[in-house]
Amino acid sequence: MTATFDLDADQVMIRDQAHEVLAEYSTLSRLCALLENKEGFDTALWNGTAELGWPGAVVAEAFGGHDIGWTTVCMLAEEIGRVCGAIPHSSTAVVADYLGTLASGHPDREYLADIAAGKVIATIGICEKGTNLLPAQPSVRFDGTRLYGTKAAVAFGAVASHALIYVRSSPGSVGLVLADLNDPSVMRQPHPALDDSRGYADLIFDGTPARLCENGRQNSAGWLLDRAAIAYACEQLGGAQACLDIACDYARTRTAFGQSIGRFQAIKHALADVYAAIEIARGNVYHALSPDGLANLPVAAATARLASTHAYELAAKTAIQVHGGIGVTWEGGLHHHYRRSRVLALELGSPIGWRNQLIDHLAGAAA
Amino acid sequence: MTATFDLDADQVMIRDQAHEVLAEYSTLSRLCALLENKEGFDTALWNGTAELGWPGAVVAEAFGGHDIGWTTVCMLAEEIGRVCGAIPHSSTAVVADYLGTLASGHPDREYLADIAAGKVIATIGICEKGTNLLPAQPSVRFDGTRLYGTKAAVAFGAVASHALIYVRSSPGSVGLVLADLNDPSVMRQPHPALDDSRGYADLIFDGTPARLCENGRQNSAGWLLDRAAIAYACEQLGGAQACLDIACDYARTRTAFGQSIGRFQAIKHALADVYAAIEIARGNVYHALSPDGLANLPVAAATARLASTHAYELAAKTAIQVHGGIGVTWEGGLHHHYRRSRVLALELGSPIGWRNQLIDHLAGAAA
Amino acid sequence: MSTTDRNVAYRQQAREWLSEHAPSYSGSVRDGLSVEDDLALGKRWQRLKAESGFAAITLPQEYGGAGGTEVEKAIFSEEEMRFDLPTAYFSISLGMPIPIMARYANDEQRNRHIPPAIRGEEIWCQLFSEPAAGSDLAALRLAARRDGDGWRLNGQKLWTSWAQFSDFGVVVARTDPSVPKHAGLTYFYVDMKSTGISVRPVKLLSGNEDVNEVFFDEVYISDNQRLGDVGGGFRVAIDTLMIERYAVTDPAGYGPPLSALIDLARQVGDGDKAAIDDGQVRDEIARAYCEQQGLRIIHDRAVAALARGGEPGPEGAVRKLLSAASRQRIGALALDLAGVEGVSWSEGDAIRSHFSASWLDSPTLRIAGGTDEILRNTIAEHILKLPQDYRPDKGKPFN
Amino acid sequence: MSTTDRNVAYRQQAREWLSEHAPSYSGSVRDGLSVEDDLALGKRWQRLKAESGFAAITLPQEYGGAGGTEVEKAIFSEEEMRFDLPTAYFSISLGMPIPIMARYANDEQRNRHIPPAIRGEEIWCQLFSEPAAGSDLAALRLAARRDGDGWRLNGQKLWTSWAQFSDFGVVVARTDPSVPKHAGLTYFYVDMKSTGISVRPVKLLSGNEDVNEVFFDEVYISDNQRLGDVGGGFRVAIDTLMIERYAVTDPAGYGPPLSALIDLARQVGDGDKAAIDDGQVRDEIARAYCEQQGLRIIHDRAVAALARGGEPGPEGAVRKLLSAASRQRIGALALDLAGVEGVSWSEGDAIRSHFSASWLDSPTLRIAGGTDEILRNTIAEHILKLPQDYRPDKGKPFN
Repeated sequence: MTATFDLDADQVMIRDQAHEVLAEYSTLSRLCALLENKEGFDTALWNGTAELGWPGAVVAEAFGGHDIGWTTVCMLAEEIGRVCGAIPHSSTAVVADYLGTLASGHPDREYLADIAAGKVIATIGICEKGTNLLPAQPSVRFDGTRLYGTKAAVAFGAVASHALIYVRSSPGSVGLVLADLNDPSVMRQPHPALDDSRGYADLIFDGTPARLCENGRQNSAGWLLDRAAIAYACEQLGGAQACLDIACDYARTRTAFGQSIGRFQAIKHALADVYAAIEIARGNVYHALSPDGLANLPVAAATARLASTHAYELAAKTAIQVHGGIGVTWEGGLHHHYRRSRVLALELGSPIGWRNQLIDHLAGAAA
Repeated sequence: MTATFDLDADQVMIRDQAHEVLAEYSTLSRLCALLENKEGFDTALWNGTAELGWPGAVVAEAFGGHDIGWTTVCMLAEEIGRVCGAIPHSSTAVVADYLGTLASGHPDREYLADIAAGKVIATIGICEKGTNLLPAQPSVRFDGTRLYGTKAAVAFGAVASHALIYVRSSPGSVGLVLADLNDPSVMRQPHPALDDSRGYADLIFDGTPARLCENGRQNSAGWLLDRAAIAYACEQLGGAQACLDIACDYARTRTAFGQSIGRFQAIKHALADVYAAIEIARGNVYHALSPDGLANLPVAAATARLASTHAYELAAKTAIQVHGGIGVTWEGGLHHHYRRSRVLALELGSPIGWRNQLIDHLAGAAA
Repeated sequence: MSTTDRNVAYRQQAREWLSEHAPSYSGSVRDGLSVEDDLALGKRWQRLKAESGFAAITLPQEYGGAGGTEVEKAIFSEEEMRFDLPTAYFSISLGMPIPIMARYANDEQRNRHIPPAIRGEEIWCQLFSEPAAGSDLAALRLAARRDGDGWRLNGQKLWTSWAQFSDFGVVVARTDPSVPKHAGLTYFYVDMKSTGISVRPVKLLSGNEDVNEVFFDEVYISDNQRLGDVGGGFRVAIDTLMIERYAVTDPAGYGPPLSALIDLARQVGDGDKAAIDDGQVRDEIARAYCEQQGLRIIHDRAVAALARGGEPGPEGAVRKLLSAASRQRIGALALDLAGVEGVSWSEGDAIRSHFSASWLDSPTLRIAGGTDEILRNTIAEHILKLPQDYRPDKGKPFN
Repeated sequence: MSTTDRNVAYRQQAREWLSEHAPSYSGSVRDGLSVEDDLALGKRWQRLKAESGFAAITLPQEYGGAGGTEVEKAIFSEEEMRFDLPTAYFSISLGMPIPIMARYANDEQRNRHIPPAIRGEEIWCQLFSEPAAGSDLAALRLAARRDGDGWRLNGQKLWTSWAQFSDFGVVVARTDPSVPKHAGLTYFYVDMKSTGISVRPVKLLSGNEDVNEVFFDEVYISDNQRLGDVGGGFRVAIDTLMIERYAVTDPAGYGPPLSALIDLARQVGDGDKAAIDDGQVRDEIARAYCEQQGLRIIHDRAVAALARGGEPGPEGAVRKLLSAASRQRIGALALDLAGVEGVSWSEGDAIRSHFSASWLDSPTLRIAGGTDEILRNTIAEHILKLPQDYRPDKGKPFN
């Protein structure tokens, strides 16, 4: 099947390493265990990837990072998505990417070294309840030196060391701050969720010291969200392709009514539709990683996100349907993709919000 | 297959007569000819049904009508829909139905006798361009005695003798008038359309004498539209069932790859989905004809219309797809249903408008 | 009194009885109960119904049934469904195995088994599906071989609802693998406490464990527990699946009512406008509303047909096909409206009141009791009279 | 100069040439032309392209082709597609029959036939489908029997594009009905002016008449017009369908561009708000935009693969599957937005500029050149490696 990325020799090596570490740690039994033990993420896998330097993938060499580029980060996200890996790779990479855009004197840039060293696990808390992407009045207030209020249902909030939070500051003003979640003023309330392998938590700030973490862009949170959407789209694409591969394998081997079920058009055509959705998502992801896409980020990010969300959700539910009974069992494991496909569609804000971002831009351009 | 209506003996007799007259006149070759000769409707069929007294079906016996009830009118609409009959049965019945609700002294009631005698062919011109059902500012103006302006794309406008038109009168006021289309002040501009068997015309009024035709209801035009939607839903239901029947017959007899194409799941499942859509539409139509439905007319009419529109459009395009090449030929004839399914979805206003009518009522009720 | 009047009176009587008794067995009373406690509550409810003449409505009074009509059964079901009662444990037991016992068992067996099942003291399960025989039931492998006056059963069943709580079960086994697959099956009933039977609950994606694997290891069954002829088991199995002439089901597929989605859409939004004013949301609600209303009317007409002594028609497949897919779609939409907080879900959240639980469980609904694909085949073949799929194993010996 | 640079330069050269010449042959120049006049214009355009080295870009220069690469062909096609030129009459002729002649005919035949076809002086059609052989091409019946040194053809073809304007055609006929269906076919080319050939245009639902029935009544063909072996016709037919390694097509399925729908949605509404602010409209536009952008990127990557000497991949089926269905959906939506006036349509309305014409014609797109169902089978079997459908006629004699 078509690969998303045209890889150079270094990237091929990195991907092969990724296959190894992911195959070792991200097994079905471990995924089931993660839902049951409520640890919140796959510590062993995270440590394994940290050893390979993934957290520092986009960090400049000056800070001890590998600086191997955004495309490589996204390629790794695809590999993680393929095995439902339960680690905050994308959010950590996006935070690192963002910190790299801060003015050179900004103190938060110091965290880049910690990220590269694997000492920081980062997440993002931007979107909130409802269908808009950026809340007009973020629920966490920043008084200039400290944070107050609750950010609900932050993915990996239970396990991350730091979170980039979208806050309101002076009346009418909004912005980003990087919060140290290990500060004693932070309470983390576990937030039970459809996919408990992603350590959702309500982050309750009560006077947490912080400073503005702005890179001078007019809509820094929107920019961050767009970049995150692209990394997430890669995870979704990997997950979708895995579901298709698993379902095709099953359809070729499972028999009913005296023949392999893959011979029934109901199965064949459902899987052909999944293939088509994945290829469309792949095209949009590829575009979002291209210079053209990056130059028109809000549109490219929205299309990559919408197409990949659709592909992953369709692939996950179709894979279950193709499997029949075994598809809905705990041990059958397809529910990991089914859960993941839904939470990845929500963590960066409602699909309705992304739809609106796309159309607002298209209709504006047509105006 | 399930019948829509529980019929009494009289209705069975009427339906059997309907089968005969429709089978005689509404043939495929005549339908093709109607698209080509631009006559605008099936005169012979209309005369045949007028002889049977269909135009007076809802007219009181005092006016020479048969007074056989709204349900019978709708049953006949279903039969007409089944053969793509090109006559203004529904609109004439709806106008007669409306005139019957006028106060007893209203002069327009006199038309009831003409309708019953088959001398009036009636149509309705309410909706206009855009997605709302009732235009806020109807394009035809009524100055108290005369009409001015153009009502565009009125079905059967080219052939009807009278039209019930939604007009604006004094500033901010709207209402219905019954216009004599044979008055010399009326110009009828043929309006070429997807289904030219329905005589679309732009009706251009330039001082046409008229009087208000209001029955005292607060929203008489909305009420009229709801009643029309139910009759149309029956036509749509009949058309949908015909498409399903034709497609199933073809699927049983046509062979490809050494077997009947009805054995392929792609065909079977597509037709099963059409069946499901039709049964849902049938349930909603039946509800709209029941006392419960009539008591909650705006919701019942909207659901009957939405479900039947969906069923007919799905059935028509699926029937073509099942037929393959022959399905898209002129002589194959399925295009009559395909065209009809689309224009019936539009003549009474955009499906988006009906969706809004339904949700506005449901959300209001939930409030 | 006309039939119609009698049915109106019956509904009134059912309503009054339910409004008096049901609240003590439903809703918040069940919150936080363990499965075992909920089952115990259910057994008490079932006994009360039996004592009041509302259990097994269509079964004869001599066995403890109500000796009523299909319409009365439908009416009571509709009314009972308005409460969230612990009836699920008995739906299989009294829906299929017990009516089959009433049809196929001898007098002694009927007298022994039917009354305690109707009173809820004993529960029956239906041991049909296997790992390699789901949609294709006749492909089942569980073997029964002759042993003296009886039979020895070896093999495995799967997806058996409530087997873990069952006292007895009906089971289809392969008694002759040398003939074509449908011809080599025989039907028995079995004491679930027999030596050699072990039951292992299967955890489903939602965490529920209402279905089981059941293993048979040299399980002995007397030949007088055979129902129907040797080799005639497929026929009895089909009878079992068809014996409920009409089952009342929920047009919302047992998910949250549509009004809950409308309420949600009126409360949340994008800050500028409520989600109920979004056309995509409106379209989904309109579609679901039309479907559910259509299904309700189909139901009413089926009950009316029953009342006239006719058959309810084959629309059950349509109902399941549409309501299952709709529940999945509506569930996802509700979570979309919630935005980031749409991820929320806790094990044990009730499907009726939590869209996330409804969404998570919905794939099960699209598979259990006939997959979407099998339902479409059923509609196409039985209603539309299209030809059966190609079956390469037709007429060939099973082994 | 690197390959990339060469291709950039080639695109620049194509653009300049087109911007100079195409306007006189496209757009409003074609408004109101009869089909005959439009064909004549098309023939002049084809001759001009041939004279300028832009016709039949991948065919050898010795026959009048440009001797160029697949990438150059794709680049020129992309650029040419920006104009609304009368090229449709030659798409079959130069896309399949002529390349097949270049592969299978002898030198004399190539020299006689290829150059005039490239110059647009002669048009070739492809006589494959029949009334009982559409998706199932190998079921064709048109018979060829030996007659001295040649063959006599009797039977009927259907769906033959541009047969009414064609000078020659390639034809597959059954030469041996006693062997399995794929094995009894033989491939020929035929002079369309031969005695015994009659062509009857088939009117399609949109009123278009670009396809035909072609009847063969004792039509004589010399054996040297046979291409490939006797009984080897199915192979040559498949070669014909595959010979275009890559064909540039429009992601909007040749319907109106999506920007036209966006413009429409900004102009119309319900009086209170523009349709572009309706979520259902937004959802449909977003879906179509993602699809079209995805298809564009798939195209770019296919061309890049060609440029590297690789194969373009099998995504053509995805493109046709999605763009045809999308055009039907988008067309219907645009008419919904127009409300009552959505019914408007006049015969001859251009598909590119009228949503009603685009909607009306869209079923043809979902059937011609591979139905949706065949395309899904192709994806499932060739890409996903799922097994072929059951074929009961496999290996059996045709008659």
